[in-house]
Amino acid sequence: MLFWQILIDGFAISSLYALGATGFTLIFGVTGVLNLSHGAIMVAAAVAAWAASGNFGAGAYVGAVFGVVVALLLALATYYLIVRRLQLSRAVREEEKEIFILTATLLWGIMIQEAIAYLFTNNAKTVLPIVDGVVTILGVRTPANEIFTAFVCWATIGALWLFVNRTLAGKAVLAASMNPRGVTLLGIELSTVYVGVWAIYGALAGVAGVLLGMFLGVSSYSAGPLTASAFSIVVLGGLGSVSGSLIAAYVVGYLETLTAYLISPAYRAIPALLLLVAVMYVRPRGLLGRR
Amino acid sequence: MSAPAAKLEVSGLQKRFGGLTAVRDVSFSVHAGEILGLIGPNGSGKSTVMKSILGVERPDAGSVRVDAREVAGWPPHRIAQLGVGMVFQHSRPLHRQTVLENILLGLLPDRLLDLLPRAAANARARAIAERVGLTGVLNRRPATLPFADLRKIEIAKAIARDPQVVLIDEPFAGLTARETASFAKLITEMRDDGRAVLIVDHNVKSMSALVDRVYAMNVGEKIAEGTVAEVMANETVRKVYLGGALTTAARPEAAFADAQTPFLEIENLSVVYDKAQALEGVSLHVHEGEFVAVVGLNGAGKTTLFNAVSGLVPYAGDIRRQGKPLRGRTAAMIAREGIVQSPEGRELFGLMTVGENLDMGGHGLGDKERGERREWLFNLFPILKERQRQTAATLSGGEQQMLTIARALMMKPDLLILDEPTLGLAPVVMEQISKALERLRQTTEITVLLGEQNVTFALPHADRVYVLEHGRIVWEGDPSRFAAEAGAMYL
Amino acid sequence: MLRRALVSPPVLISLIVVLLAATLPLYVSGYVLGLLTIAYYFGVFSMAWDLLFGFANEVNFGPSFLIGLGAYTAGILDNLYQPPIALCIAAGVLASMIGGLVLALPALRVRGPYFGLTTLVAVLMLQNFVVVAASLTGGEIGLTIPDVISIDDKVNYWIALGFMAVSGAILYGLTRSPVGLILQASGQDPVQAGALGFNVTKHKLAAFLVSAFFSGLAGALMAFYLGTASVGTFIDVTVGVQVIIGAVLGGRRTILGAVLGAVFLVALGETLRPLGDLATFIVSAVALIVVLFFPAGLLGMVKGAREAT
Amino acid sequence: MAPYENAAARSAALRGSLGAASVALMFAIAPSAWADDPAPIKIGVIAEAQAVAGSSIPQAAQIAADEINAKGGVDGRKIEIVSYDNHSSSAESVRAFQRAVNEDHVNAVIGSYISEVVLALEPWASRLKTVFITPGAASDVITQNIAKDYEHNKYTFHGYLTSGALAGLVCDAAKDMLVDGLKMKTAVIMSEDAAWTGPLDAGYEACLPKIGLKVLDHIRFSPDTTDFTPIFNKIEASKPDVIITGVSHVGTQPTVQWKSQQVPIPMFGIASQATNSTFWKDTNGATDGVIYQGVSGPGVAVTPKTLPFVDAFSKKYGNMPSYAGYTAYDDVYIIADAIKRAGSADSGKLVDAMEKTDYVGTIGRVQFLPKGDPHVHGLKTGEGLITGLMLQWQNGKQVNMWPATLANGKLEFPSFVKIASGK
Repeated sequence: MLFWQILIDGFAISSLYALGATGFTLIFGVTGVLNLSHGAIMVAAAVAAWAASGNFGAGAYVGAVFGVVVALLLALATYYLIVRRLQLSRAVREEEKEIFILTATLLWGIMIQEAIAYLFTNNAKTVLPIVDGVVTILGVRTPANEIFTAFVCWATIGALWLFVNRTLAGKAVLAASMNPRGVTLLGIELSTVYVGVWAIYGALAGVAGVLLGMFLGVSSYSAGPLTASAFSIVVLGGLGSVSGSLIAAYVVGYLETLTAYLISPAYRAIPALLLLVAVMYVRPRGLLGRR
Repeated sequence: MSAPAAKLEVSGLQKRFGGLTAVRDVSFSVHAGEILGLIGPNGSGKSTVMKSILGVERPDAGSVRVDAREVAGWPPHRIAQLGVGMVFQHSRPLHRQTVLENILLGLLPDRLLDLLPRAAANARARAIAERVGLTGVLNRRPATLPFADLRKIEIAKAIARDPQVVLIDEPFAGLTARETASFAKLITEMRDDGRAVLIVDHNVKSMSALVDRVYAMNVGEKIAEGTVAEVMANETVRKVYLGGALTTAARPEAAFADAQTPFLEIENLSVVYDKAQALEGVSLHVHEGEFVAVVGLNGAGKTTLFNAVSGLVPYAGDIRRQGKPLRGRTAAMIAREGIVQSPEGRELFGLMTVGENLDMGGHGLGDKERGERREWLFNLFPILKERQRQTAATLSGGEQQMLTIARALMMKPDLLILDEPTLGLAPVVMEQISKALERLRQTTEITVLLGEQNVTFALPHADRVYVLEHGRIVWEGDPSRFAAEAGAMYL
Repeated sequence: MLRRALVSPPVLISLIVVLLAATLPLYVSGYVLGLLTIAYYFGVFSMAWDLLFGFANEVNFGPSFLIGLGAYTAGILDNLYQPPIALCIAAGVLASMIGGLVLALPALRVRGPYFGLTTLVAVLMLQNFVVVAASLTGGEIGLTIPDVISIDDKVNYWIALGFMAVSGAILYGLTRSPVGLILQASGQDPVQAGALGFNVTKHKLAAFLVSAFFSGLAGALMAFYLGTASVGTFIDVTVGVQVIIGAVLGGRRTILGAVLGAVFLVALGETLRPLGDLATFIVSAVALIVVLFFPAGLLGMVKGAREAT
Repeated sequence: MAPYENAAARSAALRGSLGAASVALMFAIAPSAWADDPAPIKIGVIAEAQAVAGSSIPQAAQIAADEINAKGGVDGRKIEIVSYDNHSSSAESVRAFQRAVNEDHVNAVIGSYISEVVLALEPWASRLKTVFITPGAASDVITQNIAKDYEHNKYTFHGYLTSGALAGLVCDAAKDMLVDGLKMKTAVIMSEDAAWTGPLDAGYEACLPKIGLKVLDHIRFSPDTTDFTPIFNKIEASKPDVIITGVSHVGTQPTVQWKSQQVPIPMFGIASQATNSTFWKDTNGATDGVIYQGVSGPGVAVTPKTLPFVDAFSKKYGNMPSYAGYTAYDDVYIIADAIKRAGSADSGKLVDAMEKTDYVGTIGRVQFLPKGDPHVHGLKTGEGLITGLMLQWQNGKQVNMWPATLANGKLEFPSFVKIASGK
């Protein structure tokens, strides 16, 4: 019984982690940017969905879509207003661009977060779930929403996989992540690829955010922790390796669930952190890291 | 030169990187008051030797002795403290400090509690600056100095530590003729101070006036040792640098239709990488259907030239395609419009299969056309057909090179730029690629601009040849006349 | 070199500024003093961070790890046994320096974002520890520190100002001294530095220790000023972020600029307080604009203009 | 003499309660007031403007001040509220407190519903010798500190129930409603790991068995927990009749997941967020059936003053006050009353006057525990003083269930909750 509970709950939460981390690692893999406004964008998506379905009575579906759109726009804004500007900047020396982009996206994230807090207060909000009720699997009463979450996560990740591996446009993205120069030499405009990737990223973060809002609920406070968890998962899996972060997401997800069940909910986060530190010392490039 | 023990003695040096052996059984020694030149084309392993001496790389076998002390495997700073100084090719001074402070850095002891600089050090620094000719700019910041002065700072730093052994990496790269002379002077002065000097560079010519002895390497091994004259006369050396007897198949320039406005015209092209002059007043042209080879040693500026054409680096001067200037078009546009580069670094998509790499090349074509194109390339490079499903990273060097060329050809280029296609390839593989080019040249109307340091490979295909040296065109003409007229300056 | 540095404009100007600042208590309210007191401590945090980033070239996302160690060690000691305050502070500094070593180890192995993350993780670990070991650290409540150095705003203000001035002088002097040169060289190009005979590892370790020393000391002093230590004040990632932003804002690689940035942040945040939540929004917006359009930072702008000539 | 009649009318209306009458009379006999306009009494309010519980504090205080000023103030001195947003941070609160005292020269401070913040401010109240009262924090440590060193810490007052007291009130209600009413026998305690829950849990552990509820398990979770599935599963595994809650900072998650996971066990106890009128919307109605302790509720006339205050509040701000709103409103009156009696705003005198407070406010009759009590300066609770309420969310409304005298509805549970009566 307990075993199945851990298995099922762990799966749902892990899938959510996986989706959250995928976009984050995609952006790093292709554009080499660690976007620290990640969490804020996810929260924005959730709150937008909440406001649309709750305040303006748009209904669950419309709300969800609205949330994703908001995230997409924010992602593009992040690229055009901040990342691109710094990448092209001549005033900042190349070796310093990393820290600048980190700092800038961080500030941007805080701005989004504070704006949300100002407009919608910072109490936790729960997005109107699309599916309701519970189903019993192997004797475990599981909220339908939990299953729905896991399903949508995997559908989205699957769609991304198909796009990247089955379409020429997708392959261009993949190619850009391996060798941007090569892509340019083949007559493909990198800037176009990047915009596309940021759009995809926005959509992914949006879906993840909305699902999170339905599953666990979010508040503007969640922004920081969300970024941190995505960051650690991605590093654990190996920066830029999508498959790596998927695995890492499940390692972390189950580790947390196990701790919560077997030791105490209070210590939930700690083992994952310890594992992370261990990996950092033993194998700095992460589980499946290429770089 | 019968000095007692050598200041620097390398013997049986061996260094492996994964599978390939970068350096095999290299032995030489440098005595006080002697300059040894270590030469070799790209990939000959000379820089690995240098790194092993500095302690940056830890040799797998063999010994490195400084003043008869075994230092192999020591950390760099201890080797340095023992009296090994290094003049790096790329100067990276402290940008926020003055020239004086940069030189002072070289005089500082490696102590944590050394908070107050001693006046003596200051005087010493000024003296050194005087000697290398930086007195005028002592209180300026590096950012405001010309390239030559930056290099001088490097030399000053090295001298400051009063090393017994000095390693100098490509001392003349990016310098004008006049600057080259003054540098040569500085280096001879080091010798006269009784230091042991090791100069590392691509060819003998650049240092012929300077060195007492030369040690020539190729693919990780010694190929010759002796005086400049001896080495230049040495058969193996000549073969490596000039190739053996050549059969050329040049077509006369007049034979090409577009005699007045050639397909590609480059006029008075200059490129400067943060202060280093990479290209200076280069002019050349390629006719439609012509096969032009630009030969020059690594570092001569070939890649820079091609990158300028491909729109990857900013430049002064004009590059025209069929009379229309290319300036202002993005690199991708230029490629789409038919000037396609098969780059030196290959730039393959390592984790993608051969097939996928080709498809990326043909992304502009319709599915059907892409398929046909692929088939055509498969019978040009049959090996690629077998490897279709394999990822590019798992291919051998030769196969990767073929894939690079094939991928470029997928774009149906009007002009194909081949940058160092033979880099680090075994002779047999070169042969295969050479054959493929031959077939390409016979079966199609393709226009090719080839950059090579391997003359043996380049000349047979070429209609015309340019020799590039230190960013300048120093010779142009028919391949058959090359050895006779350009050989000397090339060695 | 040092002689030149001692009479250089930045030093003279800061000297005058400090002297003026010392007279503030004569004409500004206690509240403004309290505000500046905090700002000065943050100034030291930022300077210590800038030593690592700007000179050793190590991007430390966990300044609050060092700060927190200092503050909490000192606070807990006082809370348990009430020994002389000086002793508590010394203990805090020691703990923080040990923490500095712990941070340095990965720094010497991993680079770039990886090192950044290890430091970040260090912060999260400490945070979790504080929450879990609530009986010792006061956990979520925050730690009540029975003793304070003084309750007189003026005294507190002067202590903070003096401390900041001294730290600034030391750190600035350090970066201008020969070891500072070596440290910069090591940070900029380890291979070259090694080839010049400098033990890069040694110098970077030293830098971490110095940075930890000042972070810890400032943390401990601030704890004894506030009379309380809570995760939100000393350890939380956002604290570290504020420290970093302060340094970047003021102009990285300038040490003195860091103070400028930190004071600017705290002051701006305070003057905007009436706007409630919007305050933080505006502060980060301003910071972002500086980062985007004046990457050299406040002080950097001035210096940059001078260096370019 | 308009004020006189007016006041007389009021005093008549409020004759029932001594304290209140006395307050009213005080306003009546204030002839000196209008001569000149003396310096106002300044009350600093430090609160969490963005959190619902906190945002009511300055608003309610303002209403109280307006009312008092409308009556001519205290001895003609108007009451002025100076409010500060502390972003729920101790450090910012400390700064705000310093500003309030040193810069704005307030006579007393009302501050924060977060125990952590209050505990950070308490030493400053002592250092700056300024009367400080919290309308919402619950940690017993606050009053324990005063007991430990009365002379030094006497400036702090605890204007809300301590966790210990809350536990007691919950138990009283549980006895009537669960044990006697629903014949329940077993319970699991679920509380967040925070300052205020320590004594609360201790209280639960002590009193639940006494009233006949066996405590099967006790789960403390970190306030930043997001996924409660494991927790609820763990609880279900031990099959209790009821979950006794102690949650405040953690937000909507436990409630939302209680619903989405359809945990068949009712939740009963402290759930601060549930007291907010917006809680139904924040949880998309997941809170339906949740039973929580409160000091007041919509339409529940705990005292004659409760409803007028609620009306005034919702008229002015368009929403319901949070629990800390009621107490903040009362605290202003209490301070005004004390200053009046002390005849000066001198901190020392003010403390003595505050200790003698006997005032019927919106949540009951307010008296502070005397010096010597382990919870000195805490509120006295029990019959005739403050009993608190037990309310339940029922399709969008907060309905009061307990005490019976004030009840305005019957217990109703969502379908998925199985009441294990008489097991």
